Amino acid sequence: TEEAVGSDDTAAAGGGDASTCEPADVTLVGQVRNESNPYEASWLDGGDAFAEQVGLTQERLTYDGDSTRQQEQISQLFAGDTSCLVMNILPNGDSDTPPIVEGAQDAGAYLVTQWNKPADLAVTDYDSWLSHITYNGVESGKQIGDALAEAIGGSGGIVALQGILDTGAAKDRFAGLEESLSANSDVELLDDQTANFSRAEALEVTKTLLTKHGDDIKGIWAANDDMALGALEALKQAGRTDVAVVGIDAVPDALTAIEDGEMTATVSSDGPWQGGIGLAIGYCVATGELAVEDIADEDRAWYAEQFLIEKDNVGDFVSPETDESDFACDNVFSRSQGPIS
Amino acid sequence: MTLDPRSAPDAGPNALEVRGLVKHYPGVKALDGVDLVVRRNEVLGLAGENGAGKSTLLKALVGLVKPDAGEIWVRGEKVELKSVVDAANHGIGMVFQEQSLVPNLTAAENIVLGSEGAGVRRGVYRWDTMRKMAQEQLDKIGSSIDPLARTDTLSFADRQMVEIAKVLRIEERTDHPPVIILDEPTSVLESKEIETLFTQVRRLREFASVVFVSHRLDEVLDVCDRVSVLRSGRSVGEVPTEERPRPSSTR
Amino acid sequence: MTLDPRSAPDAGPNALEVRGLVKHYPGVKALDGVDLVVRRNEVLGLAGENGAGKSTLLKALVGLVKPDAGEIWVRGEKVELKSVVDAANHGIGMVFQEQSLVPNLTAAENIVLGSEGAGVRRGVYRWDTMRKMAQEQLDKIGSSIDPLARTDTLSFADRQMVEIAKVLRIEERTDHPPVIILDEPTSVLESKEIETLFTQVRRLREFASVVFVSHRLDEVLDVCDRVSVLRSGRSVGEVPTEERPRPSSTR
Amino acid sequence: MSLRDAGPPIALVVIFAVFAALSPGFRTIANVQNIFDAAAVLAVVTCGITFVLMMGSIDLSTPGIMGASAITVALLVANNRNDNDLGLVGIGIAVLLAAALGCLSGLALVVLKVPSFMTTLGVSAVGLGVATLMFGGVQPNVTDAMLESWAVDRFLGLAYLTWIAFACVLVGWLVQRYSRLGRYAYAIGGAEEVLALSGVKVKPYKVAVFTMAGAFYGLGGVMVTSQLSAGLVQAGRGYDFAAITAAVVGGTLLIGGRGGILHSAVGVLLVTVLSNGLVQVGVSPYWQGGVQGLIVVVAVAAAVIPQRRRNQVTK
Amino acid sequence: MSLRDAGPPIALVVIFAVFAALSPGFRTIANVQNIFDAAAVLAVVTCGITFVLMMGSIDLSTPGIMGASAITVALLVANNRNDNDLGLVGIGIAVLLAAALGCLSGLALVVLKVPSFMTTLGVSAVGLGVATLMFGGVQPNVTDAMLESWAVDRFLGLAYLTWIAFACVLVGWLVQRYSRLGRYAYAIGGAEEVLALSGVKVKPYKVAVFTMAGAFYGLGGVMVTSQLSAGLVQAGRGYDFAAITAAVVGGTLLIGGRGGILHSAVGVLLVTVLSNGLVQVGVSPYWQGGVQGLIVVVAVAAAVIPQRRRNQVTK
Ligand SMILES: Nc1ncnc2c1ncn2[C@@H]1O[C@H](COP(=O)(O)OP(=O)(O)OP(=O)(O)O)[C@@H](O)[C@H]1O
Ligand SMILES: Nc1ncnc2c1ncn2[C@@H]1O[C@H](COP(=O)(O)OP(=O)(O)OP(=O)(O)O)[C@@H](O)[C@H]1O
Ligand SMILES: O[C@@H]1[C@@H](O)[C@H](O)OC[C@H]1O
Ligand SMILES: [Mg+2]
Ligand SMILES: [Mg+2]
Repeated sequence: TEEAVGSDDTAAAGGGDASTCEPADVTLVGQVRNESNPYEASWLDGGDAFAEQVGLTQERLTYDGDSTRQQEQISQLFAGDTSCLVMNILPNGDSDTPPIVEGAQDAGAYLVTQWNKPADLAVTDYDSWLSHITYNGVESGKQIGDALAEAIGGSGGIVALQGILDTGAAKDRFAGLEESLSANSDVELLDDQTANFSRAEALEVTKTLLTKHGDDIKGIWAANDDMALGALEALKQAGRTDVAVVGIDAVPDALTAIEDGEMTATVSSDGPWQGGIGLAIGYCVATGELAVEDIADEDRAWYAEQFLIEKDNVGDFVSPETDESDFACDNVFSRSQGPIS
Repeated sequence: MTLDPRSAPDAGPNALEVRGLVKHYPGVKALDGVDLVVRRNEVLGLAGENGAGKSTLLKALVGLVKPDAGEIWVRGEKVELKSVVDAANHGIGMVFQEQSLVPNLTAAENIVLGSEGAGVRRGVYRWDTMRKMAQEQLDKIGSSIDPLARTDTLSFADRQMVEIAKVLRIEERTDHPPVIILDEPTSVLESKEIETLFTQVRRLREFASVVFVSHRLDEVLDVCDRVSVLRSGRSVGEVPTEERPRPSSTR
Repeated sequence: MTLDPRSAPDAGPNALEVRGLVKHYPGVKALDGVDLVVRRNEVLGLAGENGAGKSTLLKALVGLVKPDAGEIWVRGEKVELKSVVDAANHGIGMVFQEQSLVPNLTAAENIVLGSEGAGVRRGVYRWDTMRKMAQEQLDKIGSSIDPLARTDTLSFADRQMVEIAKVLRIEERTDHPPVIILDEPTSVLESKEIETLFTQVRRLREFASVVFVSHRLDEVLDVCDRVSVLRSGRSVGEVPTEERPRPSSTR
Repeated sequence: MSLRDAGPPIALVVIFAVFAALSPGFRTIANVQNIFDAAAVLAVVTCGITFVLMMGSIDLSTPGIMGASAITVALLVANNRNDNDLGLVGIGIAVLLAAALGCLSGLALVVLKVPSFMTTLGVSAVGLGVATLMFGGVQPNVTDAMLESWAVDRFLGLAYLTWIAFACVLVGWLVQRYSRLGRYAYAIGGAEEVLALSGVKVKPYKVAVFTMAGAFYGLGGVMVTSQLSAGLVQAGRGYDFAAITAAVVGGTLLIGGRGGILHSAVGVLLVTVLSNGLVQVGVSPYWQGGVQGLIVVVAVAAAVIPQRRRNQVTK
Repeated sequence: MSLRDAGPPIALVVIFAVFAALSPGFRTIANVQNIFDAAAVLAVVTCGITFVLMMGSIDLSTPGIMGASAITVALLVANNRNDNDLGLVGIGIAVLLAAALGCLSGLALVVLKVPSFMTTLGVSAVGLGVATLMFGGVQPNVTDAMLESWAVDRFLGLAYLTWIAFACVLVGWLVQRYSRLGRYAYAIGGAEEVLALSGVKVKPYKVAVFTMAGAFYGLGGVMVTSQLSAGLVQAGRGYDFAAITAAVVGGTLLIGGRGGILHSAVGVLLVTVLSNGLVQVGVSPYWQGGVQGLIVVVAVAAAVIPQRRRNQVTK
């Protein structure tokens, strides 16, 4: 069914050049899991910033990590007026993406998704689904793995805190760590446990690992910053100051910790930018400033630029302001690091 | 089947015989060597003051109480009754002092519960058959309740009828008339209902032996062929009702 | 306080008077205009066959049953009893046919439950005081159980004692002797325990009026000053025990 | 249907009417179809849990069983992880596995005599563990045309999955009304000891009820997989509470012996209408959780008013 | 302590001994301290839920109440979001808010007569909603020296938080043993109707128990905030089941009237030893959930063997 809808239905879908919207008629929607997650909240704030830039407001939706609720919210959006609907969506998991995409295609809405997408689902088969953006998890896992190896002087024991085991992000990042380990043969992975991306769980698990491996632990690799921060608390409580900690996401608390020298490194995934960029791409297409056909195939599904943040460059990231020029229609793909392989 | 020489009467062995039954509870000797004979197709009254051990004796007869000593013989055969189902398989059934029906099932289901026979085929209910089976039992005791009524919508008296109808079904399990035990069946009934019950008990005699327990002397005398008296866990006498003088009561 | 001319005896009003009490249940007239007089410091027996309405009458006296018609007078004052607490505040308490103790509390707690007085200060238990309070009640009835034993570890008879001790505490609430009602207190007791109970009931008379219900005639005659007889929800007579011939019983 | 049973349907009608009055978007045919489609999985899961609740037990194994079944079916029908293409047989195996897990709950209950609260929590953990192991780091995406079509294709305006849910409710109702299993489950909730007195061995029926419930959850897991075109370990997340809530809202008590499939179906619709309506009416997502919680509490309150005493056992 | 109560402590000793035999790391003093520290929050939360379970009710409001309290305290003591610096007063306010939420559960239970299963689920949603609103997108980080020190500073080898947990268990035990509230809660679980017959108005005590439980959860939320140096909406995630599991494992029944604080404390240690031991022994993270579920079921089975009949009510 995808092919049929994807190629022939352009007029009805409204994604083509035939229909353009007045800027004032555009509806902007940002949807993430939780307002209670700092990273995701900052994403919605970025969306608000972009909306303000073009004189609109963004509808903020959250679905509490509940796939069913996400689908329900979206199908209700589609039940309303969709001709100038622009959506910047964080699907709960890979499998939540296809129904959203199909729905957008049928409704003729303008959709950008981030983070999660089944590998075999091609954005270029659709014209309402404008773009999919993610970060290269293997790369980030490897980058912080290397930074950790360097921080402990190239040799010694580390432990890994994995994310929710059944997510692609957790798996890719751990694969990156394994790549890094094979390059740094003197670094030994003493143990790996899951703390489910959670700060509180990371605190408990780390405490236990600290008693289990004691001074053999020179570094802690965490699959996100929340867990890294939990690990830092555990170290603080154990009175250990000799252990390097790395994470991913560049949440504000992690940046502060890097500034203070408590944490070694993180990788930026720029929430405010992510919240704005999806709406920007959709807005540009909806208002006719950008045509789907003109978007290069490699910009339909791409890795966004990410930076390893360490003490020497943390200052550049501390207050992540959105930059208006990032969202200019001729500049929306400027952070691409190439197509998703 | 062992014939017991001691009891052998004219018409074959007694329906039920109890010999020297003993049951201790912590601190109480509830049964202290009771003997009891239930003849075929008779209504036997069981009298005795509160705590005399009547209920305990009857519970032993339906496998609810394991006696510490003594023997139970059913139609000349010594038996060990380990459960209500055991007792039912030997043709002994009891209507309890407290009711034992499933409140949220229909009367019909309660009557056939545990021996649904043709009422359930391969796990599937055949409500029609079940209704008929229940109706049959209810007809026997002359009750006119709707077999498909939920039990908890019935009056207390009607529920009592359902209990009796249910117990009567144990005759399906044996090829001889059953022994039906009624423990103080009238204590919660009104006089009109008691009359109905008596009529039914007299009718029961035709196809069952009945053991009937009551505090009310007039009742026992009215409906029973003989009365056995228990005191402090012992049998203290067995009197055919004709020979017994009508004592005054609190009435 | 209204003095009632009809009943006025020498020593002030009766402890309790019931006039024309009526109670309908669906299909039954449980009470059909009962009259009853309980004098001060007497033990009144209440007799009557099963279903005569004894329990219903008594429940009305402790506010558990709301009568459809009729009056209840306590020491010459007409009262309306809406709850057990109401009744207790008028000095009427009852030991129930089914037990009503909290199994996982101690005997002492059960005895003082709901009127802990000095046993609880500002929400904090003073176990010593509570034990003493309970001990006092138990002493009155001559029971020697440990007040701090968990109730569900006690024997049935001991639990009965706890119930009586608990009811006796209502005398704390009034400035006159209470009316204590015992509904078939012996039905679950052994004879030794019954003896103890009788001694206690006789002792109770010194500081309370007692209404005593039992099926067993000898009991009633033994312990009561008078016997009131109920039948089908009506009073059918009131006999001082001396004048009453000893009837034969099933014993 | 007695007055006592009329509470939840009345509440459903009232809530529906209120939302319809407040929101034009709510009262469209498309949205009503949407509500039915959204209710499908919950309805199937609730069918299973209703029998368990009817017996007076509780079941928290739903997330684990659904997760295990979701991953299993995704790996057995045509998918991107392996060359399996078992189609309906794969679905059958997934449901069987789910039934086996349910059976495990039941066995632990009757053999170890552990309360169902614990056994089912344990089985849920086991199910999630099994699912995570099978998941192995790569999301299995379903390419099986039939399974995909269930969520997409429509008959009389409703998705196939919705018709499956109707079929399950019907089957559940037949089981409850006409099978020994269903009647005994009901009786166990009413007076378990009487069954034993009557010579009925209740244990096998308890195990059978948990097994059947497992099968329903398994089918629910398959349905989620069809909706998402992928097998997720988290496929059953939240369905434990959602299903218990729906059943209770519909009038099935947590002490057993009352309620049933039709009650639960009404409860499912009530809960679904509620979450749909709140979005349609435009209640802020900040408030939705709280508002929904409150309305459910009020709805239950309305439903239990005629049966206060009995509802108190899980007090 | 009767034989019946000896099951869980024996299970604790056995499990401890097994892990100690298997893992040298497990049997170090540092790890035992670690276990106590790790048990602290759960112990406090379980203190609260134990009284609720003792009454025969259930409480699922923990996540919401803990979340609300965590955010509240983080915003009231010295923090990076505002200029508040209320110190102990801030902690007191957070606990009071939590108590108020607990009170709400109790009121809904006795006024609306909705089963506690539903009211507490509703209150949890409300608590999470309130927490999310206060959270407002920016993690409040705690800079209050005292609150931070609770998690870090040690006395006799144990963190202050652990001593707070000991204090809570002691207070809980005193309440259970010496207060009318505690004894009545116990009695309500034993025979609620007898209390009413004796003229005790049980409703205020039910409300008070839920209120007290709320306060314990609130303190738990404060403790999590101290440990993480930050107020998280998710602070209470999973503590509802964890606490009920711990209480049940320790021998507190879901039908009320049995068990108590000391039982629950043993249950908390059992559960904590288990999750610590599995990591120490080196069980793969993929297996841990399932293995833990199984061991808990077996532990409960061992614990309930001496009290089979009574444990069956939530069958
Ligand atoms: N389960 C039990 N545990 C302990 N003692 C018991 C038990 N059942 C009965 N008893 C005691 O055994 C004795 C006989 O009781 P039983 O119930 O058999 O008497 P009964 O003749 O049926 O009396 P009633 O006329 O009151 O029904 C009594 O002393 C009673 O207290
Ligand atoms: N709650 C009730 N609902 C309906 N009918 C009742 C109820 N309680 C008692 N009855 C009926 O009222 C009548 C009187 O019962 P009551 O219990 O007062 O008699 P009783 O003299 O105490 O009998 P017993 O000697 O068996 O204890 C009986 O016909 C009984 O069935
Ligand atoms: O917090 C997590 C974040 O770090 C990662 O990027 O994706 C999964 C999230 O839950
Ligand atoms: Mg008896
Ligand atoms: Mg009576």
